[in-house]
Amino acid sequence: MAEMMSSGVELMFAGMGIVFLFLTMLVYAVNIMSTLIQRFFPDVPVSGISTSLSTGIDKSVIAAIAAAVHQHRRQHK
Amino acid sequence: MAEMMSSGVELMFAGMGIVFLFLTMLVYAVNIMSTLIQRFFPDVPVSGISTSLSTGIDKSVIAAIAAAVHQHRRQHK
Amino acid sequence: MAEMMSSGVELMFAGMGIVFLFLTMLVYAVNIMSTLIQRFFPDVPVSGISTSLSTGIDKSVIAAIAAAVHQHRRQHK
Amino acid sequence: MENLLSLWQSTGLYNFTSGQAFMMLVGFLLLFLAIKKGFEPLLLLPIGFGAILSNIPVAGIAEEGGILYYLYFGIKLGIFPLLIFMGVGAMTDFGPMLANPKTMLLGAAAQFGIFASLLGALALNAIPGLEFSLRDAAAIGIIGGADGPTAIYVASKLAPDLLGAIAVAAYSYMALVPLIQPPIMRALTTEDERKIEMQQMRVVSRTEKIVFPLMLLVLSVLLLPSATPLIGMFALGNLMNACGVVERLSQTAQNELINIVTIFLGLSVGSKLSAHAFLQFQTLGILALGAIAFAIGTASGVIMAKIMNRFSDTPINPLIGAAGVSAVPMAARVANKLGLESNPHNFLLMHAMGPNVAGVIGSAVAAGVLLSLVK
Amino acid sequence: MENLLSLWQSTGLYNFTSGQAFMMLVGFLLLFLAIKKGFEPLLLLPIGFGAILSNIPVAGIAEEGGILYYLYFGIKLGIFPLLIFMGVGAMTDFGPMLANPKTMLLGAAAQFGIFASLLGALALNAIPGLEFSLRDAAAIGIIGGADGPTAIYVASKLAPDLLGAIAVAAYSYMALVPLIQPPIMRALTTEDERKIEMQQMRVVSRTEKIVFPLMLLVLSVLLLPSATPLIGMFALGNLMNACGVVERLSQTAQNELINIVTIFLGLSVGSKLSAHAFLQFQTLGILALGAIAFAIGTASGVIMAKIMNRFSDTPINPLIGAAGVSAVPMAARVANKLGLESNPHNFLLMHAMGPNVAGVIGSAVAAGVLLSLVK
Amino acid sequence: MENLLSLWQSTGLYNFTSGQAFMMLVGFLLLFLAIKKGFEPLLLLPIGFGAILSNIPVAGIAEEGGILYYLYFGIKLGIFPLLIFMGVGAMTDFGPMLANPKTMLLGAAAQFGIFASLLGALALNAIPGLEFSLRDAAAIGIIGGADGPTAIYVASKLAPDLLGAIAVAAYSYMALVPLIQPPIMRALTTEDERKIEMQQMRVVSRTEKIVFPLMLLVLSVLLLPSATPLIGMFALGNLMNACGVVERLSQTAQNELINIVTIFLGLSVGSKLSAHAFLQFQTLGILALGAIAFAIGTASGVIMAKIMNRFSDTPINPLIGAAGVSAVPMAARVANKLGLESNPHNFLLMHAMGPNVAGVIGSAVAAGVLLSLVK
Ligand code: NA
Ligand code: NA
Ligand code: NA
Repeated sequence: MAEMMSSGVELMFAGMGIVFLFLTMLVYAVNIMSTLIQRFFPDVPVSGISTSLSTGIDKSVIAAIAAAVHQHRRQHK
Repeated sequence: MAEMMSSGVELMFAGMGIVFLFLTMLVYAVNIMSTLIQRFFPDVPVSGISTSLSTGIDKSVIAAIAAAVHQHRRQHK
Repeated sequence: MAEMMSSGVELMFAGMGIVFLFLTMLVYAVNIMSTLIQRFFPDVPVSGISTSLSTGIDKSVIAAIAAAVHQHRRQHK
Repeated sequence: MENLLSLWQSTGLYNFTSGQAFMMLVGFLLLFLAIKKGFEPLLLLPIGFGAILSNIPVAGIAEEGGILYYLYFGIKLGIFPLLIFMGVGAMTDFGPMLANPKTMLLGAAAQFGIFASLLGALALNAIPGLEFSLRDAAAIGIIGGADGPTAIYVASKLAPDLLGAIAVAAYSYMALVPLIQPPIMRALTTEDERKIEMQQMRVVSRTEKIVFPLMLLVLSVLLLPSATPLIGMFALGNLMNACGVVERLSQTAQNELINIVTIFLGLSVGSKLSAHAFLQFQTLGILALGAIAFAIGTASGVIMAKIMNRFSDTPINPLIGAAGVSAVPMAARVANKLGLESNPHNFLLMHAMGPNVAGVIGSAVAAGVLLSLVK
Repeated sequence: MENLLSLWQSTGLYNFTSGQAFMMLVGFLLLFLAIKKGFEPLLLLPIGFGAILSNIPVAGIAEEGGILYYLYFGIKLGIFPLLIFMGVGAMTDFGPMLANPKTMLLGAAAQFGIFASLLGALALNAIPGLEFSLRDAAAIGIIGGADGPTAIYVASKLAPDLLGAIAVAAYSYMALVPLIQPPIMRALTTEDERKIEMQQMRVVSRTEKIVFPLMLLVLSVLLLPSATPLIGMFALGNLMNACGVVERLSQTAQNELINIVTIFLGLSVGSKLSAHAFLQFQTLGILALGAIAFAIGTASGVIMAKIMNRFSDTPINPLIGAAGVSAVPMAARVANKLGLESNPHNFLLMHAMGPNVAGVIGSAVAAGVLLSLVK
Repeated sequence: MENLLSLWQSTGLYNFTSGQAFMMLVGFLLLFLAIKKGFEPLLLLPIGFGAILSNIPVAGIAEEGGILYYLYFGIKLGIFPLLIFMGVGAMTDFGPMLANPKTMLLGAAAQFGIFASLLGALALNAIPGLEFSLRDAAAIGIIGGADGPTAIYVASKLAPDLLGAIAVAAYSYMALVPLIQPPIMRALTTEDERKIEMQQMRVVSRTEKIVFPLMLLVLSVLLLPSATPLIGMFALGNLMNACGVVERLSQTAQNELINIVTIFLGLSVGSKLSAHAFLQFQTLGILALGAIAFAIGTASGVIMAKIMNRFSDTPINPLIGAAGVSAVPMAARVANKLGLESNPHNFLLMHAMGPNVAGVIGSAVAAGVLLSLVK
């Protein structure tokens, strides 16, 4: 049983080691990625936010409703 | 063949017997259950029925629409 | 290899032959079907097109919404 | 040239057997009934299409390597009918039944159709050329349960060869309920009886609706475990809907999941409509017995209601007894329609829904009896 | 210590083979094409992801015990492509084709791409290192059908080893239709031909739309049973949509069911993008032949339209011939776009939808021929 | 008479064993917790129902021929938990985590609960009658990951016999997060620490959200391939949602598909709640260790945040450390609630979502370590 406990302790160190190694590397990778993307591939600001605010429903919802209506019409005409 | 018919008749009595036994017991069980529940666990009357009547659409529908709109916005912002 | 090529050429003729035979027969069949149906089983013109045009949403959409609302009410009352 | 010959020898025209041709016609007839006559289209359309696909010569769509062969495992292993039953459970509202529990007995009486046609099937063995085993007879009788998934589940266990004919008979007669039932109901009731108005129903609380499916399951566990696959999945669906906390599971069970399984189930049932199994004299026997089963079940329900009126103060309109066969909700609508004919202010629909859903339970119980006693 | 060593020996870094690394890059390329370039993302995204997952060292996601191994059975047994085809059938409107049936012949002509590239594959055997069997060649040719599920279905039956490359080529070229077709269409038509306006289409009745899929199935049963798994499931989906009585099944077939199967199908196809099977000289051959197949199919459709104009009074704009390859609806949109360039009032979209959906039938027929004649 | 006897001998009453009766009570308890107490009803309701169904005497619903027997293959082959994980991935927004990546370390620290309870399980072997192998201990430890599909996936691979108890413990403790965590969080933090306001988060671009799941997958491929089935399916779901071009697949993955699989997974997990496997002294050990695992994970996350504050200028409110256990989104809500108690203007919810979703990654990584090192 002592042997199993020592396996367990070893597993704990290996496990927490890997978990921290993994997530630490992920932190660095994310930082690098975000820097690169913000510099070289900045998102084009989305127009139409004003529409969204003014109507309370954004374009995609309207598009979805329109598509649904069109779909229904097509099928029932 | 006569033997099979007699098996069939026996099956009929057993079957209808069980069906009636089952549903009769269910009737009694339901009566007891309903009495107990109405006495000890009466449902709290649902407020908001007036809302439902006045607007023609109940709150859950509004909630569902709101969630859908929010979902769309979140995904398309 | 020459043998395989000749199998391939044969396959090509058989294949394009069948494809054209199939679709030519389908053309004739459709022509006959359409003639028969237009003569003997003409569709009853759908009323309610005006409704659809005037409201911008056809009946089936309204029915679907009504059903959804009803469904919600039933489940949440 | 060789290619052309081999092509011709691979055409359907060259390979058709008369049995296959006839079964394809049966498939087209089912499509016609489903689409033009509105006979249970959700099931009969895929069943009819499955019948056509599985009888195409050469293609082997219902043989190993074909899609219908693999889909059929869903029936063979009993999975599809149980998933459908779960979805039906989620769509069922036990409210009207709980408001007036004694109407459940109507749903018990109507199951007499099952056992009467079981006896009928055995009696038909007197006709030379017909040989129904007890298992066959039980599977045929279950048509009288007027419940599709139950019939398919029982037939797949007791008489898989008859599955196609039994499923077709069950769904066809369910679609014919508005034709089969009214004459029987009129013959067995007086105008005064049909005019009976029933008491306003009480409101059933949410807690009762949550507890009921569990109580139903427990009773079935104690009395009749062989019915618990059916009643258990039904109760699960019903509980998911009633409890209100797993709304998304309940919605999926009664929409997308049941739709997907219905397509697969219908096609698989259709794949059992082979000439070999269907073009038998016994199929005519099955169709005849199915009609008798529905008729006897209807009559039993009506008569039971009249008997109950002898012993009870609160009167029951005997028309709702006919709804005890299940065939939800057509049978209840038929009762409502006949009630309105006699008394334009008499809305029986909700009162008939009680025996109607009790009929579903009743036929699941009868199925359990058959599965446990018929070896 | 031992643990650390064993951990290091279980890392991907330690176990990577160059082939796996390269195939993962192919997977990422597919993701890039799907997401950034909009190449058939519904299929190429899961395919690309499947390629990455199945090439991860040690993990064995595409080997027994891994999820992709089990999902692949859906392709191996032919179930996934047929369910997709059912969904596509439910989404297809045959109205424009029924309004002008003779344009179906354009959908026949465009299948020449299939057989031309089949011959091309056999001819490539002259190159040392390339050895395509007749089965391989047939599976490669079907890329020219410009129809994903048909290509996957045929490849899974005739040449499962090439499945990955064939599916990738098929979907990639479908996405490239707006680039591949226009130069060919311009080269083969005069400005005047591209200006041809076509007659207003008649309205097609619901009955015709219901009868058509059944007629299509019957013709396929009589002539070419080997095409009936494909055409049958397509007709089933189309009938479910057209008949209007099983709306909930039709909706599920063209939404949730096809979505679920698309995810599974894409991942399974991707799992066949192993270094062993893909990093072969022959893959380049497949990609080259696929492009040729699309080009020849496009040209055949256009030329067929010009031939038909010689023998007919009602003129056909030859641009819609290019839509005969299928690749619904991109090919029809390309025809519409080129028509508008020559004549801003000339809307060809609906006219092109006829040959477009006829092309789907045409390639299913061609698939049937290949499946029945290539042993 | 014989029939009556045989019927009686086939009743549940006649055949009940005390173990089955007790396990059915456990099932009802789970239903009660799910419906009345709102404990993770989406999972615990089907699990509880599965427990009832599988313990019905005679019926054999979880044995060969019964539906639960076949559904369990979805877990045995590892398919169901991975599909759930894909759906969860599609529902996960990594935005808050990407806006403040260093909070991922909190999600790493909280996994200490996994390994502490693994050691605890081994230590319990000192008690006579308890014998946990290393595989058992690892499967028990994963409860501390506070992630249902991960726990089920690992348990099904390492200790299928304990699957039922482990899944029940995992989901129960997740539901108990609002009770388990607050006392620990209060004990380990000062009022001033709980008042710490965190910086406004930056907006994360769509491109970052698309690249992240791929980067996560690559890292996992390089370092820990054994975690790639879990992380891969999670990344696939997340990518489908983030990329925006396969909206219909993403919607299906996070709605109908996950709902269907949840019903099946829950029932199958419940079918492992047999008296034989559950009514063991060791089940009490598992429940105790699970609670300890959650407590230690919570404490580790909070302490890690306090350590990070020593070495960093931008302060972290240590309450969000507790969210590192995962249990999305309850743990983040708990952090938010405690923050508001100390400072009514301090909304920590979004800040806590970072460590919360990092905790999901962390426990998948820990699962990979266990799967690769525990033989
Ligand atoms: Na019934
Ligand atoms: Na084509
Ligand atoms: Na975790």
